[in-house]
Amino acid sequence: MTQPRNYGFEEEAGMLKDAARRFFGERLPVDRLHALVASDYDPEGVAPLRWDPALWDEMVALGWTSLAVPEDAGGLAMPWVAVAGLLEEAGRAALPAPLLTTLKSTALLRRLGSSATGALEELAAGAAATMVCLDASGSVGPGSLRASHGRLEGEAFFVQDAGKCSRFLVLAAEGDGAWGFYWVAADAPGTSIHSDAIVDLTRDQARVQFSATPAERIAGDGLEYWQAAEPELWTLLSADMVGAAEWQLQTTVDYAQQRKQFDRPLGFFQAVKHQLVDVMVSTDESKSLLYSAACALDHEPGRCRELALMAKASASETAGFASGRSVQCHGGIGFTWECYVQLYFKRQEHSRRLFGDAATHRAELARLLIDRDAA
Amino acid sequence: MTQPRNYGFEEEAGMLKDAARRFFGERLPVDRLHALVASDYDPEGVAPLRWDPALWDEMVALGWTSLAVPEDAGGLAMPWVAVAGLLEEAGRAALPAPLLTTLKSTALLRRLGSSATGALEELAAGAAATMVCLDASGSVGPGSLRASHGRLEGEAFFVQDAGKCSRFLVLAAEGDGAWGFYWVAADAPGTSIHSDAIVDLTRDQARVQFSATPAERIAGDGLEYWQAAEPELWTLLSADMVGAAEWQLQTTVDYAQQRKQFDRPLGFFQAVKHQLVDVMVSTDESKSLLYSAACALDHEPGRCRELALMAKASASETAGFASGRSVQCHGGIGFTWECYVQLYFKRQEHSRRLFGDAATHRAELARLLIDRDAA
Amino acid sequence: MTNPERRDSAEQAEYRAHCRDWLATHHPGEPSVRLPTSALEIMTDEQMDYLRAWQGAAYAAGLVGCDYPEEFGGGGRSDCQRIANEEMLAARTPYFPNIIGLGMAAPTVLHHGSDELKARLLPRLFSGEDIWCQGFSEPGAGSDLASVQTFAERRGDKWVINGHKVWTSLAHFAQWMILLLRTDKGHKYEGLSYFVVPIASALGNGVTVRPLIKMTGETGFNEVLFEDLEVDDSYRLDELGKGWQVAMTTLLFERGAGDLVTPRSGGLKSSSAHTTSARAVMELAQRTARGDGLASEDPLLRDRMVRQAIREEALKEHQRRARVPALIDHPMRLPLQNKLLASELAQDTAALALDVAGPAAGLYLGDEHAPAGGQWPLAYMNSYGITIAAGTSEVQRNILGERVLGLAKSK
Amino acid sequence: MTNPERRDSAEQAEYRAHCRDWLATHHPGEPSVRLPTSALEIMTDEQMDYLRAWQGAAYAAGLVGCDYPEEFGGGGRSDCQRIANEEMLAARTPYFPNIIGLGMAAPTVLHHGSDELKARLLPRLFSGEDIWCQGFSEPGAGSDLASVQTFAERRGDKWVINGHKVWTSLAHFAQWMILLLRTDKGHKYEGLSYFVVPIASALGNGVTVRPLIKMTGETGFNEVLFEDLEVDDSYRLDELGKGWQVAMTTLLFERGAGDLVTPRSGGLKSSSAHTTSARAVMELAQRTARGDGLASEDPLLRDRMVRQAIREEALKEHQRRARVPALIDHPMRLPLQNKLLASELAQDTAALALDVAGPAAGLYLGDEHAPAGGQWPLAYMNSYGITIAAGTSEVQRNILGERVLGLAKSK
Repeated sequence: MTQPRNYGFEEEAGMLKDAARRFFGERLPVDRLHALVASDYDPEGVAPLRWDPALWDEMVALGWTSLAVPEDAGGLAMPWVAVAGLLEEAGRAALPAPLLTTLKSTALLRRLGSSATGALEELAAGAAATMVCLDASGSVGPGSLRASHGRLEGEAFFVQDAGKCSRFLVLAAEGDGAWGFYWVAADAPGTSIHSDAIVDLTRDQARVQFSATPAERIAGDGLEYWQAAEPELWTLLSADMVGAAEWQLQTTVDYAQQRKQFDRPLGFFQAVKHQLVDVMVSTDESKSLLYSAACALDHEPGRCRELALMAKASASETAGFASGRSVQCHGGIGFTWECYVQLYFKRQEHSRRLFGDAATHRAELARLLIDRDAA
Repeated sequence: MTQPRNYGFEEEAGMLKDAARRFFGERLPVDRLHALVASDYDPEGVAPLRWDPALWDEMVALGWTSLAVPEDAGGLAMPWVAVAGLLEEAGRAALPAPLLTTLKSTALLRRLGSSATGALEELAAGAAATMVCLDASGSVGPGSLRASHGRLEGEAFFVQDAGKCSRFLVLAAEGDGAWGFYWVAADAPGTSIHSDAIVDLTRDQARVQFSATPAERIAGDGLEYWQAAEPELWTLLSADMVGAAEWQLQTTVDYAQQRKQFDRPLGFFQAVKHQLVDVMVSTDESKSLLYSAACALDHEPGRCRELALMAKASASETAGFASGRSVQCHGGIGFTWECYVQLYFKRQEHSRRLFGDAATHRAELARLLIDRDAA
Repeated sequence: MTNPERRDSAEQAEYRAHCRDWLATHHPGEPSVRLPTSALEIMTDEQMDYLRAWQGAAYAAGLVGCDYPEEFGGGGRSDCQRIANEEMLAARTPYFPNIIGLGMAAPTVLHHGSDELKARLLPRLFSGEDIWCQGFSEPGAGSDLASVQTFAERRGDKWVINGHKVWTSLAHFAQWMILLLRTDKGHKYEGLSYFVVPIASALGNGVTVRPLIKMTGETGFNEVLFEDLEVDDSYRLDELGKGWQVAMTTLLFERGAGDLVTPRSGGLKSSSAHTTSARAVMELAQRTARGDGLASEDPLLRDRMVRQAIREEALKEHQRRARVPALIDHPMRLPLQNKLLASELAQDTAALALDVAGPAAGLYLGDEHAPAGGQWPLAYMNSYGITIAAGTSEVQRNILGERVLGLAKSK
Repeated sequence: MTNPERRDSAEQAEYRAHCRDWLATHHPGEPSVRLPTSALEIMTDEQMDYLRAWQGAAYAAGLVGCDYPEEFGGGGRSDCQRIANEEMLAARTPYFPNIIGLGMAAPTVLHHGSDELKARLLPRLFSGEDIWCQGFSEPGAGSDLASVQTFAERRGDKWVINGHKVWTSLAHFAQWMILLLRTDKGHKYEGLSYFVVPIASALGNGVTVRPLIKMTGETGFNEVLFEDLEVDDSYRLDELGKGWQVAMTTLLFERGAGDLVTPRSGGLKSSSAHTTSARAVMELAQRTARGDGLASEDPLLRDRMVRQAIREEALKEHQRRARVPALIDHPMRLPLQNKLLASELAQDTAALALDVAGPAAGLYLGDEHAPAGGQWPLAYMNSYGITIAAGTSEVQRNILGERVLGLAKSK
């Protein structure tokens, strides 16, 4: 299979992306976002959940949780490039809602085969889900989580947007080293959610403990399925970072045009101008790789792992670089709480270390690109 | 032992450094250097020896080859900080003469103990020497070089300034894995020197073959002695790179002050100004570490390996960075043969990969700094 | 890899088939002479004759200039040159020698020249009979191109040209030059005009071409001196005093951001050819001993090699994304990055190769033991030609900051 | 480590002995309260009281201001403050709270103030009875400091001040402020004057101090509003219209490049204290699991950690080399690098620590499982305060390029 010249990004995908940008522009402008997630903050405390469930319901009503669900499970089965387009806009809005976690869960469930149909139907019907798959060190694995006779026991870590989701897709050990995937209601008996105090204001994160929690087994061979789904997970996360980086670029450019020092706009000075150009260059690198990876998920499975690793490694670098420059080029005001750049700075710093950082992904790319054909 | 606040860089050292700068300024200005090493060049050929033996004789007459020789061998026994000061000036002049190789050989001989006294006396008397210690891959080791019954057999590689030296200090295998050091006249029977075609115009480099060549055995335990001498070798090479980098900085700054574009001197533009500042910052980092390392050789043996690794790793980075910026900031003229920056560009690119590059030395530093006190 | 055939129009599909058929039987085959990395380094008549013959044959078969109007020697097609380029790349043909003519002179003449000039110049340019060079930079006019001092003085309907141009690649082979000069010393930008000038015929008679030696020790570009060279006013492109606007057209195409696809042949890997690519560095690392193992096993080198591979892939993808309006914010945002990205990528890739090669990196072209025959240090040094020429990387960043991001001009 | 005792003069040796004896018996001991990383982040009265008591005791013992003239409350010694600082560091004492007073206000008052002001202000500044803050930046005057708009209007021998200052650390504790303002709207630089202003006594009566919240969520600096605050002309430093020159003195000392060593105490590592150093990152890496091993075994992280250690060592060595004339080309070349190097070093070290920490890097101060109690993300965010405040890194590079390298001014 080969990639279409336009990434298979057809009119429908364009309409979805435009609609999302309009939606966030109208319903979640950045001043509203700041009021929503950055009020009455205690740096030494654990932030309460700060999001707008009513706004999330609107997104669900727009069908966004069913975008990637197959038709036989009641979904729209849109191509991954369309999903990437939507998540780029969600990242541009620094959306505090479980859209990314739900679409990532969808991707993983799709890899799990027909036994996942029921779970996918729940997502198509509007449920929000997140993956419970990291151990205490942040590595993928069940850690202390055990499953037996349809019940879960143990603790998982770094669960993204746990407080906003009604379903957990849980990776648990099944004995003799095998891993399985389980589908659990967030309010199932024996489930307790302990919120982490994190820097990112647009997400929540938690440790989740299970004690004799009833769970539906969806599949075994957890590790194989997980690895099969990694290209989707990396690509979708990249989309969020690319969108956020574009916001950081445009917002800092606007500031550099308006702010005057020495009777000239900041952007006159090459020290600022060239930093912003380098942010643009880095963002474009990540964006081109993003759509190439998403397109490979749709059309070129043989290269999707390689391209998704490139997209994620590039997006993680861009997220860190764009964040630092956005604060630096804003000067003193950029260092204040009321300045909006801090919201994106923190989201990007969080995103870029999820499911492996850039160096980790380049190391895996090296195995693909160098060792693969080592003579 | 501890380091004196002024690095032990006393008046005598200062006078030597000043004298050297004056000497090179008068006897080897850069236009003369260019005429000496860059005339009638054939990029596809092997350059003939291009240097000024008469000028070298003057340096010998000034006692520079005996600086680091102990007094009991007829030398001046100056501290290493003074030697570093001299080599910084030699690097600033991109000196095409075997001063660096001779002083490095001196350092190694000093580590070899009393049996090296004879060789050191020859250096004090004005002989020029170089080390023959690298195998075909550029790693330290005898490679195919074998010694038995006072005769050498085999081939060594990457011998610096081989064509300009009258003595070789040779690392050879002695069977059962042991290495020994041997002292050989460059014109000894059975010695043949094959010049490499190298980019650097201010050095020569050769493969040296020995066939039943008579040689004086100075010491066994070659590997231990070599490692003991590495801090001196790294420090002296760093001094050359620091001096050359300072020339690259000052020359490019001068050009940026004179050259006008858009009716302003180049240095007005922050894109150029900040590159030059970064070159200065990098050069100063290397220079401070250089004198700290040289001072440790004189006063703080316990830290000299760590500090010499830092100096060399830093100087290698500076050499590459200053070289690239010197050409880029000179623009089109910097890309031409007649522009002097190419001479230093090539010398620095050569120096920074001698006896290990920056990454190699940082890896060894990591073993010292991290593993040393790993709980 | 993307399959270019998808979404070909009927015309494109038919044309692609034609290209493929012709190439199947007319590939010029391995050259007898060693070819340099690019046309700009052509040294010998043998190299030029071989490449010129190939360009002529490709033009005769309709593979060169096919998107240009027929009355000016073109193929009268639309969006087909891309097809021909793709097929020539796939067929691994040699590159075209008239690179400045095809890439810069042709579109500039088409956009700004008289119909008579187009009809006269373009066919011989496409066929390679006339090789072209570019007379822009001067000793005093580098990044500040508009400060050129080469002056044309009016004498009736003739102009008398005096001045000094530098970095003119291929001038020693060229019949024609595109020449930016000054016709009015009173105004910096409005005082510039733009001519096409026959230089081969004037050699020794108003025109002197001298080779310049690069820091690599190679020749390849020249300086060109004009002493009372007389040219006809009909050789002027566009109006008097419009030279700057015409030059902007040339530079737009030079930066790969023009509205016409440049006829491009290539892909031929002769045994002696060298490419500066992450793949080539990885192969070097797999052949290079490092410590007890191979350089390809060094984690830091692996990380850097992969970084280069990522940048290469992204640059390739930019060419595709630039054509998908839904995925770009500003039409020039990606095209104007081409020159900056390609030149800095090449520089960093060559620098990395030298670190991979280690001490042997210092061995040069004349050394039998040099890795890749000494091509890596050559490529690294030549990379500064690319980051400096045709607008330094600093100028490129200004252009991107001002034209794309809309920041205030730095001058 | 260098041994500071070498080459002490007789006076210095005697003074060092005095410091050592006193410190042996007068170390204030572990604080009952958690101390922030630096005096600029002092939050509570408990913290301030503890630190102020310590500074007062040290002053009484002659360890603070010992190089200042005796008539102004100093010790009348020469080149001895360095000795006291070294001994306090060795004794791991807490830092002094009056950091702006000691580092900026004192030398500025000494160089530009009347003898009467010096005698009145300096003793209480040294003792910590008076805490000082700095009124320079304004919403419209950041990098372009000379564009301050805070205006003082003359009324007899009084001035009436109106304006708005920002980023004024410690203003909520301060009795006095050094204040750069405008006395003439007609001239940018010549229109500036410099005052010392008692703000604590005027709170709610011409002066309002409001806390600003940093991106970290912490307070720590403030905005200060002046509404018709009346101050006496005797509080002016140097002549009318010489404010810019006086401010340059302050900035010189702020950048660690002044001719007087700032009294500096420190080294106390309370259990809660956090240092941003390569060593601290290495220790974090040795405690952090990565894959099947430890982060401290990752070759790329090792390389980056060592890079930071090298930069730290060099910055430390700069302080020594700056005093060896034979090894420096320009007297300000190293001192003017201090601020740029220290701030970017801290930023890169904190960023590296976050990469070492991995996913746990996102855990913040309120999380019981956060590595180092969440101090690393805090340190990373606060590092932007350092690369922005007191002249951004961009401004620092301009200063170095212009003042040290002699390149043309960029403005």
